[in-house]
Amino acid sequence: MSLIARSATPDDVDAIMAMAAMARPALTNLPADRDRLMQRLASSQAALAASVDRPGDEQYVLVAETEAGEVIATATVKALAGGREAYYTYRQETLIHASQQLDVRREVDILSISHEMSHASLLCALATTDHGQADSARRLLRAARLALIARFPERFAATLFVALSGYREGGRTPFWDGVGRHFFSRDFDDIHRAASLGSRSFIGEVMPPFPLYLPLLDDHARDAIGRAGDNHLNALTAWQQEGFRLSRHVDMLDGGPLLEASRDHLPHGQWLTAQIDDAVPEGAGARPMLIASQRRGDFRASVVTGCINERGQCVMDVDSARGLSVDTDEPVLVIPFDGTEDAEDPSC
Amino acid sequence: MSLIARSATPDDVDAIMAMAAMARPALTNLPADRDRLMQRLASSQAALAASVDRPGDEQYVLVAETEAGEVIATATVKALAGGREAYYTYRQETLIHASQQLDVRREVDILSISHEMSHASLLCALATTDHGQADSARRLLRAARLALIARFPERFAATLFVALSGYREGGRTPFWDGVGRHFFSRDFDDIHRAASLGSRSFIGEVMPPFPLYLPLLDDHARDAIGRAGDNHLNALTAWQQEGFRLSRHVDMLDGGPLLEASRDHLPHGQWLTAQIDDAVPEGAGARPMLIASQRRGDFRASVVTGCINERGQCVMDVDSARGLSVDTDEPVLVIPFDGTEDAEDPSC
Amino acid sequence: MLIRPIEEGDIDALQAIAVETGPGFTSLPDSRDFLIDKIAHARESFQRSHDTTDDAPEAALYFFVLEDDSQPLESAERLAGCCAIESRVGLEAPFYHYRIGQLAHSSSHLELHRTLDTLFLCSDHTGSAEVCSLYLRERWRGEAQRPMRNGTLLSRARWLFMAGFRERFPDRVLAEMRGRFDDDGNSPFWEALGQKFLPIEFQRADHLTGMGEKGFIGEMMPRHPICISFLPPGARACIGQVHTQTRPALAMLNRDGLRFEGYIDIFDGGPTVEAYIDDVRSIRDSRTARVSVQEALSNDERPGWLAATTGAAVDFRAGWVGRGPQDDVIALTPEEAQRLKVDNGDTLRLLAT
Amino acid sequence: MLIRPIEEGDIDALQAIAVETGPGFTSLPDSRDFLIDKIAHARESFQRSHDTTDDAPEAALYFFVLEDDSQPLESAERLAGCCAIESRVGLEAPFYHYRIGQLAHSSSHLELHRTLDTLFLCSDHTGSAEVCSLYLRERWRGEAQRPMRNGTLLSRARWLFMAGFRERFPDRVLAEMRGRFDDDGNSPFWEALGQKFLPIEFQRADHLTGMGEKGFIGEMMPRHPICISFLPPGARACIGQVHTQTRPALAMLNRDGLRFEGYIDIFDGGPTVEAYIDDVRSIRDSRTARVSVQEALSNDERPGWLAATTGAAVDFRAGWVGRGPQDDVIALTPEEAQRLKVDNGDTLRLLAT
Repeated sequence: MSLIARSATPDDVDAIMAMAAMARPALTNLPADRDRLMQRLASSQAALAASVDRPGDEQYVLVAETEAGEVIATATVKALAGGREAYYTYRQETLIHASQQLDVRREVDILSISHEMSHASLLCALATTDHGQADSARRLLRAARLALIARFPERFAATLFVALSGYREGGRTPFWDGVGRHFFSRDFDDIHRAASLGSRSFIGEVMPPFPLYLPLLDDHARDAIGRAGDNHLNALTAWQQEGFRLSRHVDMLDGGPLLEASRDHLPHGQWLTAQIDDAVPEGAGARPMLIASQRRGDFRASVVTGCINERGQCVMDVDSARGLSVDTDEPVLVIPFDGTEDAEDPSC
Repeated sequence: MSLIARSATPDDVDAIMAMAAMARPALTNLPADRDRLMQRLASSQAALAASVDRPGDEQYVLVAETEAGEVIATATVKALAGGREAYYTYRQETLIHASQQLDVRREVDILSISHEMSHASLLCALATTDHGQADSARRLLRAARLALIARFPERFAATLFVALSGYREGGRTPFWDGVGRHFFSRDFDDIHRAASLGSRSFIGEVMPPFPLYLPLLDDHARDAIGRAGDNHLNALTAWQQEGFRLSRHVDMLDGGPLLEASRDHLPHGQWLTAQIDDAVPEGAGARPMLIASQRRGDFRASVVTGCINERGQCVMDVDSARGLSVDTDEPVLVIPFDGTEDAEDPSC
Repeated sequence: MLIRPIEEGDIDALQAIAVETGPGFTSLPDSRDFLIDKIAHARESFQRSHDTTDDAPEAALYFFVLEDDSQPLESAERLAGCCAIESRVGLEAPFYHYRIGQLAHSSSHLELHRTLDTLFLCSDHTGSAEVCSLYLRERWRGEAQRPMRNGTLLSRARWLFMAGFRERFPDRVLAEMRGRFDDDGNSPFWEALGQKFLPIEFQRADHLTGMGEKGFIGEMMPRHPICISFLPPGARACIGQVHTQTRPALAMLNRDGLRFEGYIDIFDGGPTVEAYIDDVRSIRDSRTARVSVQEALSNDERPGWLAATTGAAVDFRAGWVGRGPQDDVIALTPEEAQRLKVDNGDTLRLLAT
Repeated sequence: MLIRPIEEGDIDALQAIAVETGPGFTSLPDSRDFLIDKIAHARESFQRSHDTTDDAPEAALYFFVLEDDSQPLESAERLAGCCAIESRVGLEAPFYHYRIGQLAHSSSHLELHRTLDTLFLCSDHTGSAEVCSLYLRERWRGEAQRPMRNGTLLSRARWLFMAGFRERFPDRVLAEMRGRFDDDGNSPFWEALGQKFLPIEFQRADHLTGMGEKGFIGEMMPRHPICISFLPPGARACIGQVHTQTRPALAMLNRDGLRFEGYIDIFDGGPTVEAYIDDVRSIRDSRTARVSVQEALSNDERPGWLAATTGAAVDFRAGWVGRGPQDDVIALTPEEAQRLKVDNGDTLRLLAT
């Protein structure tokens, strides 16, 4: 057993700071700001320890740790994307313009400001070091966040989403150049930075309340609507494999797509009791499975090779059990894991 | 076997005219206008006979016929609610108004004009005579329309919906009084009549393009949003039992709710071959099932008591087979039918 | 030269003008039925009696012709031009403009405070009066004809009519100016906006609007506001700007106090200029005087005084007179009096111009 | 009585006025720091030199006081009132109004054609000048004081300043009028609209706006248009209507040509009146004359001529003089000349009122 995903603690701040500082482009949801990170880690820890029966302001930070105890990746789930504020997106809609007089009917595409996603849970802020296991860590954290949600469904919203960075070209952001620039009269990186330092609600204050007509946008901006940046195409595929699909929403700043999934349509996993052996018997159905522990205040998940025995117990080896802080006869959440290897696989 | 649902033909025009004229309140989608009905019946017949691979302007009219050959109910499915025009609704949305300066956050409910439902299939225009079997006919036609969709999924949209009449009180329509009246300066029945005679696209032309703020509506109008009329509560329950759920859309004129379902989440049924016996063996799993025939141009469905034999054939008696125009070894679509009796059960 | 209400007998001459103006002059399409209806509507408007206590005057069309009384009677060549006043636009068919508005948007978080120029599709001028349909035929234009000041007569006579029949008009008046076109005769504003939403050519859109068939605008044009900065520079440069040929007309209206207040044509972006009727200089500065017909009067060097009758609207006449009033008396030659159909003791409304 | 720019030494008197006016007079909160800043801003504005070639003047605050020079020097009782001009509103904080617009909506199918009156949240007046903060203290009001015409002096002196320093102002000027309140002091317009969206009392909203802290408006008030017919009759009846006590001020502005053009206050629905500065009657009709100081002049029966200095803005003085000019010369008594700090040969701007 190699990598463990676990809930982060304030002790992880230095490792996370380093990853935030390294992320290129900077992550909107992971500012390289020590005070804010400390705050976030403390709040994540407190939220896991508390009894929470519906989603609120909580955010849950996970890290991936190597066998050697090195933290090489982190990711976050916000229980509500909006939290106390609004999470604004552009929703793609179609208006119908029809004239009896001219006997024509046209479909006119628009982007209209939406707050809908405020009430959904947001999976965000995935960052890694350049450790050799970074790709595996990303895959693990993607699955581990879903396991966290399966473990505590009541803490999350019915809809989950991830936002992929939008399309860029030669250092420009065509969607921004065609849309946001008109309203903000600053450059993209400026506003992106402002958005990462706390509230994004200014976006809704500054953008006009009425919809944008696509026929009035320049071609570059229009083509960038809902298009993921080239280095996010793998993430797009990976999320689609997890059951996420393209939503009608795009990011208001860079036009990047939002992928959504219904919490209750994701694999729920099975609660089984752990059975710890020196080694998992070869053959007998041994396969990679994502196992999450159930201890309050210390969420752990890992992909381990295990099997389910004839008594319906989940059999794992001693190392795995130690990594997961699991004792024999303790319940664990077991989710099938498809271990296909991806190519390079950035953020989200 | 008693009632048969079948695709209507122009010969049914008198029976349907009589039902349309009797319907109280008048049905928006079933005008008591002989020429229009003739047109619709011809177009329905042509659509069923044609080869159609995606939803378009088609509408399919069904009738329910007694054993004595009396037509006692009718209902329609429009392949696309919008057809060549737009189907306008109000969508319930929530805006978030937040002020850092005042340190408050408010959710403000609005109704915003939507054309989304134009692209969905609409189940509508259910009417009956006062025949003693009218309630059964309504149940049959509700199920038969879903069977029609299961029989020809490629002819219908991914989303299906029904619109229930809105709340009325002492002859008034509170939603209309608080909203539409301001824009149309006519009375509800006038506009309702205009909407039933052809295009409803004037609704989108006349209603202003921007959203309505619920805090500015009077209480009666606000309370009527998404509330079905008292005599439609049974229909609401019945559709919910069929797997439909309340959508965020309401009718722009009376505020009545739209119920929606995903075509692919409804029971698809099973194609089995028919086995015709003098009588269905008692015991051996005999139960009510909705059986639909597969002959092009003549859709028929009925609730018959049948069973599935050990060879996987659908066994029915001679009368049922005759009613369904089914021969031995011909494929039929078999859908489980829950025969619970409803109380009075009007339109839709 | 004299201005008078159009008459049924002017139909041939009017149609000749319609042919001459071509499709660009949308209010006079070459359609005999349409023109007959127009004349009938105008006659009915002039003949209508008016209760001066009415709060809101009815919609009427006051359509005038410029008659060259030096030409033989019955000659189609007597009609030198035309002009009109719609007393209340938008009551029978929607009257659309884009209004340029400023939206504030600010964020304390970003220390950003700006306003955003925006086009709103509106009908704010519903109920206003409009001066329109001014056309002077070729033969009466040009350098040689300049001393006749026919264009001024056509344009300003309307103000004297409005001053004399003030109760027939609302508070405000507007004029729509043709917008800027490029050297190929295309409107960059149309290409950037109208064309994106309408499946028809500019000329057809303009024509339908001229015929009062404007339903398609509400049906097809965007009903939500549009940020001006999203339009390409060429289209932005058209906003509120007039066609080169329209500059003299605009200058004349500006001198009368009509101003651009941020309303533009939805197709070509040309400006609407407008004023309170009581503020229009030609109306404010006009005065009345009694007629005294005299032989052997001297004329001013150039036509400087406009005179208009003050009797029944249907008998309205306006034209140049050779001199101004003295002590509330205006001396006319017998020829001038005959042209205006006035006699000693009648009252004329006069404007120095 | 004389009008002059406020000075640093006026702070005590100004605060006394702020206490006297109470919270309803939002531009003068009882906050010494705020008032000190206000005076500093005004001093800086008066002292600023102005390049007359500037297209767009900077935002400035011209704050004046009415001084009773019959009172002992250094007495706080010398200050009888105040008034101000903001040269360009909305440049530093958003300036919001509701604009009443007409939307056409029609359907050929229904043979329906109507317009819909709608409120748009806008900032169309960004960059305009505003006359504001007019207050006359109790002691200088009322029947006994009427012959002094102190209110007229306060209000109209501003037009003479604007006429004299025209290059410091943009094209348009506006004044905001207090809206209609019911007998219990509540605003039906606020209750039907603002209160539904803002979690604060009218007074606090009004106060924050007075302090220039208007971010909350864009954040909390509806940003989409509102159909007027959805408001209850009591609120509709407030639209564009003024408070009883504001009627005389409105009448005075109307006489100067300021008109209601469909812009109302977003909280109480009171009207904004506005005009092109060059059209304001007091500005258009004012004229200049040279000073000739003479002993033993007779006075008109009531103050009918306003006089203002034309030197440096910071030395501006205005007051009544006892008679009008003759042949471009205005004869002043030594006392009048001293009050205005002018001497023989100086130029004054005069207005008959």
